[in-house]
Amino acid sequence: MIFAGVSCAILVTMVLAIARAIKGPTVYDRLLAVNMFGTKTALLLAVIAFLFGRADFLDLALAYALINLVGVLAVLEFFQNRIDANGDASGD
Amino acid sequence: MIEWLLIVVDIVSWILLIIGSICVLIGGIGVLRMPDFYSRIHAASLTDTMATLALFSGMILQAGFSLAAAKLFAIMLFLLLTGPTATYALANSALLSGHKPKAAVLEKKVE
Amino acid sequence: MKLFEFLGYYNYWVFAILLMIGFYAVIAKANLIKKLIGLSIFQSAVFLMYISMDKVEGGTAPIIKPGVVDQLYSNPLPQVLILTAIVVGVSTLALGLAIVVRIKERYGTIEENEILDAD
Amino acid sequence: MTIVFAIFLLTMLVITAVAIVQSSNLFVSVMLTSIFSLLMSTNFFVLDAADVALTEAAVGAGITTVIFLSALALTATQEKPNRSGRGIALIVVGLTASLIIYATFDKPRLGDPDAPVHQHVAPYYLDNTMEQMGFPNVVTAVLSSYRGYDTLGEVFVVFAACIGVLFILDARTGTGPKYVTRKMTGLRHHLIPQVVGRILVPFIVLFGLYVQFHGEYGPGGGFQAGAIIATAFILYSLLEGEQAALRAVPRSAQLGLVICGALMFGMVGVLCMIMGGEFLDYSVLMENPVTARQIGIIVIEAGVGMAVCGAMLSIFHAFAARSAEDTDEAV
Repeated sequence: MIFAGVSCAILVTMVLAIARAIKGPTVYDRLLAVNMFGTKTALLLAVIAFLFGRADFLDLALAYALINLVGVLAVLEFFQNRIDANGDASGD
Repeated sequence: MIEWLLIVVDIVSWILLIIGSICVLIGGIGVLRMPDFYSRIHAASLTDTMATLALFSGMILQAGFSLAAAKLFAIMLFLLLTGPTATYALANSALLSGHKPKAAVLEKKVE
Repeated sequence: MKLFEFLGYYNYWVFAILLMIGFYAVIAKANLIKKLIGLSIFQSAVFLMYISMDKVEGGTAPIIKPGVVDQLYSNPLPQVLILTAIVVGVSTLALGLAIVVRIKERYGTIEENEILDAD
Repeated sequence: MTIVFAIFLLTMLVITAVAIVQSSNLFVSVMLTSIFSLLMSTNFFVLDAADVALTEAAVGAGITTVIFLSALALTATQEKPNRSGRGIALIVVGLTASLIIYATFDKPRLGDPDAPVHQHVAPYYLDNTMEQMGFPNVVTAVLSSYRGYDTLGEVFVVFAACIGVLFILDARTGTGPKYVTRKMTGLRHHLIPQVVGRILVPFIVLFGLYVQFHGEYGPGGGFQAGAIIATAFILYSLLEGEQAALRAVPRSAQLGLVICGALMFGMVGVLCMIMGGEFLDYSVLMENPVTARQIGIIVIEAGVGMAVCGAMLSIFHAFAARSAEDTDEAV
């Protein structure tokens, strides 16, 4: 029962993260929301695996915990190259 | 004796889970309401570390001594490793690319 | 139980809406990369429909629990279909992006109308 | 309970999709696409599709974002507003949407056990995977042995797409100096991600191998493992720069991986024929058909994993080489 409450809390945070991702003025706000969303998905998957009683599905949350960093670093690298290329410093 | 211990473990894990979900909510609201990028990143990293710690330790207590507990510990470890790194890389490249924090902008007005 | 009746179809309605969002992106947007993004949304909508067909009420994922006899399982077949389709979808997406890169080098733009004029 | 999750996640999905299409900056829609794939993976997991969720996680989080970004690096990131033809498109879209929604009314309700989908073929696989194959994961069993021939076709589609990308971006393998790519200096000065990346890459590769060989007993298999290991190498090349990654896994090694993976799959099939069974019928490989099938599946999954990992890596390096070599010409 408590897991249902925890997963609802995480779902609400995900909605807030999406609101920040869509509203976010600068690129870095969006990237922050993407990063936060990734960690919350890992949390939510772990809690749901527990909620459904299939505890051997935690590999999924482990996969997200590991791979979430790649997307954020790729965007940073791309944005860094773009700034080196034409030097526009401010976010869009 | 054992049965009394189980109740205590249950209560502790429930408290931890509640603390975790409250932290997650606080972080989420903080990300939306904070005025400036650098304060938002502060709120977001709260959910990254505090909520992960509380939620996963609560779940490990619930899982008892099993493979699931080991997997949960591994997930917690990697989340605590990658979360702050991503936040650091984000803030570092924001600062390097000249994204001024709001406070600095206000100071200039004051002088 | 009217409310529960409605909830049963919600998955298929979201499938229809996502399909149309992707379709709209392909038709109305001129930018080639936006079209590819619309195509990937279109594809994900189709995957969602297949996977929401396989859910059985009260069933778990089709990995047979050792020792549990009367456990209801969801249908594994759509999952097998979608599992390979995701990987194939990404590689064809990469192919599409490679073609867009060459179009950009050849025509200098990736807006569909400008390419048609240049031709 | 799943209905509550489904409602929440699906509404978020629709909101993200609308935001993706609406945003005129392509860079923003690529980032929202990565959120979209995260939501898709959670949806798959709630709908009891653990293997598919792992595939979407492995592919969507790492590889899709990176490929989109490297393509954006070579083209413009700002979409020119174009007002023409929106009205007609909206009408057409609205019409088709209402038609499809009208059609969904006589579909069986979500999760209704006596829907036609669950009646004919599925019970056969659910009932005798355990004694025919000896392992519990029905999805891997169907994927690699009941439907092995079709998976062979899928591997060759991935192989063809990878070769297509290499041809289009004409990344010749091992031509050496012509393609010495400028070191990607993006994240070089970030010390902390580099150190953490160096710690993380071996664990991701280890997790990829675990997923590869754990495919029979839990969610996993060749496709997911190939994507995860490719993501590990992509992370390495993001942090250490393009040349270090090419020194670690040279282009010829990547193509070797793809070719060996696809060949291994085909060879096992031919081997079964040589030993008297039909193509890809593993039960003839050894006396005890169950262990024969298990060994056949393990080899097949290894082939699939190598093919997918090699394909994703060579696609990534083809784009990356293109961007580096392009900017040299442009500057």
